[in-house]
Amino acid sequence: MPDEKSPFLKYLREDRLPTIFCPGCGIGTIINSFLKGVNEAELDFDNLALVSGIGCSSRIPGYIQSDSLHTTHGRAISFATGLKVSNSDLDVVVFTGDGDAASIGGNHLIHAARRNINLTVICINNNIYGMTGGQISPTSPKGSFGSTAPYGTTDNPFNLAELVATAGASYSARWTTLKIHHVVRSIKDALKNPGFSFVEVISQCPTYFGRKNKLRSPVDMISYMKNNTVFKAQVPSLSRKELEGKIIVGEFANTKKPEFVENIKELSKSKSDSEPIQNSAYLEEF
Amino acid sequence: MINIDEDLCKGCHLCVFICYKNVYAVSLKPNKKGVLLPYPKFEKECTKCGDCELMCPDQAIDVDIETHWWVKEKDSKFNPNFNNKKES
Amino acid sequence: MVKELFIQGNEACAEGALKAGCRFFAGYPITPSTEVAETLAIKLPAYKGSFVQMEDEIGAAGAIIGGSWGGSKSMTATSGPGFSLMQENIGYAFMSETPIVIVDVQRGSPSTGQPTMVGQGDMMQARWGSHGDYEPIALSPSSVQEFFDFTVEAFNLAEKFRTPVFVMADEIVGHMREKIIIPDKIDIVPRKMPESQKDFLPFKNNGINPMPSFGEGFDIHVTGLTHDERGYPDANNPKTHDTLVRRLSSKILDNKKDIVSTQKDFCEEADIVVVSYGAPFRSALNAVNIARDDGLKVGSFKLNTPWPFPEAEIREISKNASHIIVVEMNLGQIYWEVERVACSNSKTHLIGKIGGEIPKPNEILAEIKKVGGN
Amino acid sequence: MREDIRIAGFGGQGVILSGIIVGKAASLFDNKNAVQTQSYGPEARGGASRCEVVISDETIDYPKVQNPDIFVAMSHEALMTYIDDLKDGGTLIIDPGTITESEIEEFVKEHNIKLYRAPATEIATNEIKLKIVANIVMIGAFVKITNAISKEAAIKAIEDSVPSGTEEKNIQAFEAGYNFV
Repeated sequence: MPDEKSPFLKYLREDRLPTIFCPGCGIGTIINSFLKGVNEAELDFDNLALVSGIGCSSRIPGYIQSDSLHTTHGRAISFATGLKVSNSDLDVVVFTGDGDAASIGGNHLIHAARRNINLTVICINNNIYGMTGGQISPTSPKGSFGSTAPYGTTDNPFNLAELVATAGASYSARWTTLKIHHVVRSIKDALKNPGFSFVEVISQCPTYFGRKNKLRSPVDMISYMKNNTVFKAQVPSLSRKELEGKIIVGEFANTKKPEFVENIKELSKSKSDSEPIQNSAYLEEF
Repeated sequence: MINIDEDLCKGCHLCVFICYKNVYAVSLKPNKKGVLLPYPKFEKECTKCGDCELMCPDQAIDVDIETHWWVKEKDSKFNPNFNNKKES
Repeated sequence: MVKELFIQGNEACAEGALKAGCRFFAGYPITPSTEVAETLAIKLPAYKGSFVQMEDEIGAAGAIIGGSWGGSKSMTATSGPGFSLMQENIGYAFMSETPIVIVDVQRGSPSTGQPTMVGQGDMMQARWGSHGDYEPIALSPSSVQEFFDFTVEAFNLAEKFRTPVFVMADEIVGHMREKIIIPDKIDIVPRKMPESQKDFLPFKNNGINPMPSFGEGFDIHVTGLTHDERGYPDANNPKTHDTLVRRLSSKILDNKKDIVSTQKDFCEEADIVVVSYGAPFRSALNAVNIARDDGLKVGSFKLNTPWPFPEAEIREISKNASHIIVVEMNLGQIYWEVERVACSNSKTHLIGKIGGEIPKPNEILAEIKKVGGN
Repeated sequence: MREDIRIAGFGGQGVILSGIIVGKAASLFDNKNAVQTQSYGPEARGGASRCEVVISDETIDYPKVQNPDIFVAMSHEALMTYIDDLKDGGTLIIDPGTITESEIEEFVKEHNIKLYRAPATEIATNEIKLKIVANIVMIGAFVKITNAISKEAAIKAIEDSVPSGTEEKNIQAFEAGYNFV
């Protein structure tokens, strides 16, 4: 009885389910939020191109019924840059994790933001390397434990949404998986924003982050999130001590700026009589 | 009506946590996959807000929403591709 | 209209790319390849194409793979250090069967080595640089005209076999200026869009598949993981992996006859054959001509395609030649391939010139006289 | 017949452009073969700059210049750096305004060098009133002295190579060099 199935299933490659994600992993929730966001942004589903790197979150495109490019570790944004420039009609979305985007792929991330290229990057930040077994990531909070930080990490974490905003993105926001409706709205806004858009979703990894940091079940993790989330607007009224260990959510950039691919198109128009030709590889002569 | 797909549910119980009406309860006996399935014990309390459906990481929950829910009502109007995906 | 130009090798490469249908270039500046990027930065907009200067070579390699799936013939150009950085994504391109062209204008190496001087130290990197089993195609031009011609050929081979193709040039060929003739019409291989979306298997186990671009409704999943015929990851299945990787190799090896290209001068009767590729061929040919004037039975054998390695051709040569001299600008890379194939019939010798200058004809002549002293 | 030509000076004199013009003239307009090469790297940015051209009726195999038949020196430093491998009996063209001749007297005598003087910088500064065209003046002198390329081909190559709008000035410079010798 098809009516009794989750409405999201019809956009997934159902023959590949269930997903490889652990029970209670936030990635599945973000898949739903994304599909809802696509719908609310009124995008043509067939026009989506999903790109990802390596890591748990990067498996998302493999489950969504859409053109998808599952690439190398950290490099998804550079593949997406080529894809978008080559065919600017596509709605290119990058799914990435904290390690993928901010560690090995940090350079691509800030440069894509600097260019303000019209990509939507959804970064599922679970503060840990899940696929390789719980090593600390560039966003692991100071003092948190991982398999490579058995005594607690002393590294300072990146503040991704702010980093990307500072690097020049025209849209940047952070939410948690618990704030699903905010995530949906942000994804919608990001998809509609004609520039580089970054949505960071703080997500739960009960298997590794949770187990190593005394938050054993998905529910433990998500209730921790619930109790430690602060809206960006509240920040000025709180003391430094009150803000310690808090997840600050909200929008960090939402502006209009010239967009990279549009500039390339303009250049092409000024030097020839048209925008770059699409699907030129299939032409028999030039 | 709330439906939980037993093949997809991995037993994380986020639905139980997120439901503000406490509709869900957890079964005491594991199913054949070893999962303690949630079930809508107090279904008459359900307001059909759909949060559990949206939250469920494994697309295992279907809340039968006739008017409020986004997919069933709206998609056919403004986004034909979205709706016809599976038929093509 | 046929065009005659007096230009640099790197500029000729860019002209070849445009003529072959390249409409997307992503790159990162590196001596001595930069003129390829500079020329395309000027010209691509007028050819309705796109140019992007990426943040690094890893990004450049990624971008052209993305560009290729976006429906454009895509290229990048680099030199040794950049080529090293690209290797991970080159492996991805092999695994995902993405047609791209990578031009490597080689310089003195290893490491940053000699940025403005010539070398051929990347030949084995082109063969084995990325991890795993794969069969690369590489072309080595030895003149400005060949740099143009081989770039066109590289795009055609890339499309024909759905695979990355390398143009392994060197600083001499990249920087010198010569006359080239650009014909009005050039044979190019267009990409094939699959006919029907229904039941289309983008990675079917039957040689070379047509390639859809993104946005055409094929819902194609492209991954660097071991994948089944649909493209879905199936990394824990030994049989899937075996079938896939063997197919990727055999689609090149089974078509070696169509790919391998060599140039033989006076090889039939030669007792000594000088084997070379790239710029050193010019010195080798000069030396061979002088030696022949002196009455020595010498021939020249040039590898237009160092990869796949022309084994059959070298073996054939070795049947007549008692000596094979390999001239290259490294301490022996292609030499060992020649040795492997020819050792049972001929004695092999290496002139491995490093330091940043191409071997002088005199040096090769001296070696010819030494091995064939009587 | 193969002719190996070397042109050298200091950075900014347009030495490379001179070589390109000579190569272009030979290959595109004189129907010969030509290969032009040059020095790159720190050496090419300031200090001595060097450009070499091989011209031949036949296919050119070895592309580099080993022992030039003709050496055009536009600065003293370049002259002293690159004179050593000039062929015995070869042609040397110098810009006397930039060169201390006494330092090469011995070499010229010993190797039987045909020495020519073309005051390109002086002609460019005084006659054309444009110092930067000294290299083109030098090409004029070079063509007249060596006949390595034809005058017509040289003019076409200059027109094809210099920035548009400056053709006239450059041809004037070429003629001045050509007529001086």
